[in-house]
Amino acid sequence: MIDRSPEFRVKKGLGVTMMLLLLLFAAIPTLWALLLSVRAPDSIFEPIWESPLALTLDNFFKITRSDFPSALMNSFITAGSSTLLAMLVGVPAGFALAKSRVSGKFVASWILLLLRMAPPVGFVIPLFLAYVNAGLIDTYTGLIFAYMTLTLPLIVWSMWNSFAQVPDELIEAAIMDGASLAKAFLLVALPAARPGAVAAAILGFLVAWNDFFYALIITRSGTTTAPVAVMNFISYDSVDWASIAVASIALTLPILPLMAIANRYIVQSLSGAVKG
Amino acid sequence: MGSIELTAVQKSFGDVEVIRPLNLDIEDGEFVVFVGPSGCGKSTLLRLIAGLEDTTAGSISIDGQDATDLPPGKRGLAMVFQSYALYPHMTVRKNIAFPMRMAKIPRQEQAKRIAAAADVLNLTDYLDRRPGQLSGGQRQRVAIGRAIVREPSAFLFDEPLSNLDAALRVGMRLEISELHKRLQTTMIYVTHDQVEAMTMADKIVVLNEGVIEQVGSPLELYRSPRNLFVASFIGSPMMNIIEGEMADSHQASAIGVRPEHLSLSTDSGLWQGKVGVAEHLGSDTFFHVQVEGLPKPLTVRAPGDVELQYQDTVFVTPEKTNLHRFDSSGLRID
Amino acid sequence: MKRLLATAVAATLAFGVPALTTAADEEINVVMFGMPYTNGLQKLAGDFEAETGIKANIDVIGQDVFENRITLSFTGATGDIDVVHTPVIQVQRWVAANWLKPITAEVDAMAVKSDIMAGPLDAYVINGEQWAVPYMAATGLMTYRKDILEEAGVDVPDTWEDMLSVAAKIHNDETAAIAMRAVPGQGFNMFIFPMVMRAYGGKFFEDYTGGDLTPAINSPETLEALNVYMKLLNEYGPQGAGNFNFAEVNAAAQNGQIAFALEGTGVVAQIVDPAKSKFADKTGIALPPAGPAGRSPAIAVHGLGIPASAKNPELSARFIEWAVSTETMTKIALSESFSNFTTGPVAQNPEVIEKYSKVHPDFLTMQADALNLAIGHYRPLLPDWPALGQAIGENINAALNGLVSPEEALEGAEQDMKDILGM
Amino acid sequence: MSSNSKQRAGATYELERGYRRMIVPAIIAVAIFAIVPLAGMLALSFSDYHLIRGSNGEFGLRNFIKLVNDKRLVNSIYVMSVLSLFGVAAQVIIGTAVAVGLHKIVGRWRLGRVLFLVPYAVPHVAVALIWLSLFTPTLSPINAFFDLFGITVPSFLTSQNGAMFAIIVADTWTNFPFTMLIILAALQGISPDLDEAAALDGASRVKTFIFITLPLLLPALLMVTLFRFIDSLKHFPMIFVMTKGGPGRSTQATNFYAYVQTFQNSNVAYGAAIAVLLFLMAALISFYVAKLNQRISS
Repeated sequence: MIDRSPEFRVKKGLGVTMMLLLLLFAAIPTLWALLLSVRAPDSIFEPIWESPLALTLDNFFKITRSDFPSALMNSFITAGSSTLLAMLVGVPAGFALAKSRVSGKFVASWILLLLRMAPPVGFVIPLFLAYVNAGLIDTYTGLIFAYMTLTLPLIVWSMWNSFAQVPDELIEAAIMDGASLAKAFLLVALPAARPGAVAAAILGFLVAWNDFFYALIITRSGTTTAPVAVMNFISYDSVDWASIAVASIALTLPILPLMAIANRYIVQSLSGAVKG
Repeated sequence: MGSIELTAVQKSFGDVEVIRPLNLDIEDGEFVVFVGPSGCGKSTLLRLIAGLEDTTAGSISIDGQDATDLPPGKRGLAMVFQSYALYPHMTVRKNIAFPMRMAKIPRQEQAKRIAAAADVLNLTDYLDRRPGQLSGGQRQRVAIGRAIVREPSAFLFDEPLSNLDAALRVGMRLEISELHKRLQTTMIYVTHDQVEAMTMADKIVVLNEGVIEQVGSPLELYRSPRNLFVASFIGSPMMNIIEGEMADSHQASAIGVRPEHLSLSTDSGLWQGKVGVAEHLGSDTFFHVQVEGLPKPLTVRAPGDVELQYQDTVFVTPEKTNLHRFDSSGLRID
Repeated sequence: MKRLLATAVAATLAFGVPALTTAADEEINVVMFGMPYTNGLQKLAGDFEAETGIKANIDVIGQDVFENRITLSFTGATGDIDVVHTPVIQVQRWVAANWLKPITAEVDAMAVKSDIMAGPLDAYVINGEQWAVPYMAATGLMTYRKDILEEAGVDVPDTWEDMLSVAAKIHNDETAAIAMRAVPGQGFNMFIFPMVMRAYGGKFFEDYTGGDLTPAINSPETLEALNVYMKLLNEYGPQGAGNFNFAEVNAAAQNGQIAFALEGTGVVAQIVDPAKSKFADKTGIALPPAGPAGRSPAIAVHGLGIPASAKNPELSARFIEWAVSTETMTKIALSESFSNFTTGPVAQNPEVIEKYSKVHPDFLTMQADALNLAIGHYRPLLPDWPALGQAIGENINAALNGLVSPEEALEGAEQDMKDILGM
Repeated sequence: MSSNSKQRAGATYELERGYRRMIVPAIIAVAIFAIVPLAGMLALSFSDYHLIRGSNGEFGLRNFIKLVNDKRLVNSIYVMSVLSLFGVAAQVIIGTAVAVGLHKIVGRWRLGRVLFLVPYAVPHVAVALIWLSLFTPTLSPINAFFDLFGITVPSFLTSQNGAMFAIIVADTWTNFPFTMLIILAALQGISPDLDEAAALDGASRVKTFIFITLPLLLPALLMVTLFRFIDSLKHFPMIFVMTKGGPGRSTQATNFYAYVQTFQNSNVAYGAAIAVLLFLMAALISFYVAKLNQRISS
């Protein structure tokens, strides 16, 4: 199968060129943001070749003095907690949907998809009013619960897929061995579906981390999250590009190691999901 | 202990009746094999006994106690699955210990039983490996080990050898038979392979389309199959079934004769035919003989050293005493 | 499993508790959107607490974010805001919706009242009641590149006609002639475009001051103005001018990519600030060009009001009094780039005068001139203005980018106005 | 099944009861956190609630009748369709190309996979701001770079198609990695034997890809396309930050239009009616996705 013909080399060269172009597409905005973050404010939009040395780390120090770090913390707390809660509720539900014989599974899958699609513009106002009455505005609790509408459908759906790949016989064996359903779930099914669980948790965390709309509506200064705080750099008469770039980097950095470590799991769990 | 009694057990999935109402007694210590073609309901029947499926009607009792609605974990049965269903993230030791852990058996006792089981099953060297690092036969033994340590009142085997290659299968067959001899515990064994059934069973249950066609010892089934289905299912190669005039002459709608009960001669006999394909097994040779007036060739066993050429004319004679007669509904006429 | 769940829920609820109990007695929450004054005020919160013992949580958020939050806070009457940033352009709408508390008596009792410029203060009087206190009045000014005009041998254009001819002379690939806000929005293109429109005699309504609110934007005067605005941006504007907002105008001016910018004083202050722009020393300031109907600089007044749902109106009033006091304003004028204060005596402070003369010698006087020329209802003060401004802005922007003809745009704008007003 | 057997607690009763108990918390959570606001949205859509004028307490179909004659709604649906169709197509094509490239050309290049994942990790607001600056000719380094060679990159944000293109580019940039991940996963699930078999049969690599690999990827491609399509209906931050719906109203996708009606025009009830319409569309699409999923997985 080793092909060394000139024709093959040309094709391979074309392929590599295409990949490099795609990498360029993926990298340019990232590099641009990195560049913006270290340029001095008075030359921020000058072409880099005109003042290559006008670099500074001030933008990074400046942002540590703003509200952004605490917003970043809020993002961690809310995205993390809602992912945790949604995992606690959603993983058993995904397991049960994959393995039980309850009726209405089709409807369940429909509802899960629908919740992912539902336009938030429509129901933020009712949600907001409900939160006002419940005293949940600008609380972690309120935001965590709101994020569960994002994370829970995703986690149930992907865990449903992951558990569907765990052979039924494995659960039955555990049951025959005298395990209760809870033990069969915790000791047998869950470890077998671990890649799927890791992937679901990360994807869940990402959607909550990425949210803009819910945080915009139901938080105030106390619990506002980083994506909303980024908007604070756009003020009445100026846009603080450098801070926005730094903030974007700060928002991306925590996700990147997660991605790097876990993309194997994500691929593993998704590959099952799409093989069906 | 380990007697199981099924009374009028029936199972439907939606509108499809998978098991028609049936009765079955399994004595303590028996080795019972459920055999039948795929889709006959044998696995479903096993799962009903295990409690993994609800019965639609009827009752199941284990050791004289009603167990119809007892959850699987409380029936005192152990099951070995077709795919072995080993827990992939646990070592062999932990796999075997799992049922004992669930039963809260003291650790010392667990270790003792694991050692004993590993010894019997030649697994001692593999106790700290994971299932993924074992061969098919070793995995099979781990699955059996996991069943043994529970000391169940009966073992349920669901086509346990179907994932092994032919040579291993014969070996494992013997091991399981030996295990049964040693433990003297009831075993229910599901297979579609009648050879397995014949070689292992004390009692064979032949199932077809959710109905028990016949229950009996291997020799009973071999000697007096109750109907055409059993007749043709049990025995290898298959019994020759002859319909039409030749059957009429025996006052039956069909007659059956096994290949080993036909004698072959080059000069005289009851039926004349031509030699077709020959299968040489060494000890025996099976000839396919196309008898005039029959739609299908007959399979005839001959001693290993018979030399016949393709298209030679031969004569075939059935042994009168081993002729099976069936009526128009397929039932045996004695 | 169950225990784990219960613990998680308890932990989550515990997070909520501190935030639920923030409303202490001597504490107020102030919400404002980001601009120099509010940033400066935020830094002075400690002073207020030291003076009065009241803790002020001053929250400065993005403008886009602000509007959604305020709207919903008021709708839900959450009572979580004690003092709110009140743009004059919103006050009518908020009053109509009963979201604000009338504060006539409170303002009358303030010693600082007589020092506050009368125009901006009156802008917050509706139905005979005072609804907010102004702290700044931004206006519109023009910046120009002295070097470019000199080189071309032309004078600073005084009228839009002049501007058209000057632009034609100086426009080139390197430096475009002019940039103005173009993205649709009542605070974006509808902050700038009316400067052209009113100079040509265009108006929003038949007779706003006389009370006849029949939409009249589809007039020959407005059409002429729109054509000028379009010609300037499309023929003499930088590439992509049709999607510029203040940030892009600001960046283009600071990078020397344009000769003229017509902007609010907040942006103008940055364009002429040597600390921020390399071209500051070559940049001059002028009043926006005039037209057949005179000159009409933009005006945007911002103030502080008290939401109807506020729990401690007395504390809120004390905060406002402190925030617009000459001392506080002076401090902010010195610490931030904040020149458009509305408390008169600040302008007499020698340090303040010195500071802004350094930024640009003409800056303060120009600003004062522009403010004198500006009419209070530059953008109509109506409850429906945000919706009207959005709709008109969308039509103007559509014409600018060639989606519709100018005639169609104005017709569309007028129809939209009628729809919104239910006519 | 007799009524008697229905009441009987069978052998699997305990198990199934256990399963149901595992689902119940999720149902409760969904009901509280999703169904309640959805019901509120529905109620609002029939009301006459206006942020400024309040409500006269009238309920009726008025908003929906108005919807039928609303030209801006038609425009918004057009914009949404263009953004979704072209955006999803671009994401699927680029994502697949990258996945195939990583799989076939560069082999097990782990760092490459991570590099291509970066855009997925950037929050949408930041994505929109970064691309806004890249699409603004006076700010963009791309324009500056081409200016060096005397080439003028056109400005995109001042025409409807250009602005939609810009939004699609930003959306594609941040979302193609999702497609890439799923296709990569599917590719790894395809046995290399098939490629070799095809090569032995004399098929070229391109033909192998088209006739062997692509059909095997089809279920994955279909799923990812539909999933991305579902999400793309919620377009908001890109428009909100990059164009504010402009030029004119030409990039007001339906979701953004609902936002404009609700917040800018204070017409909460009408905004809710638009949201209900979107929701019904979502329900229809998700029904087919669920059906498809059922087919693929069985």
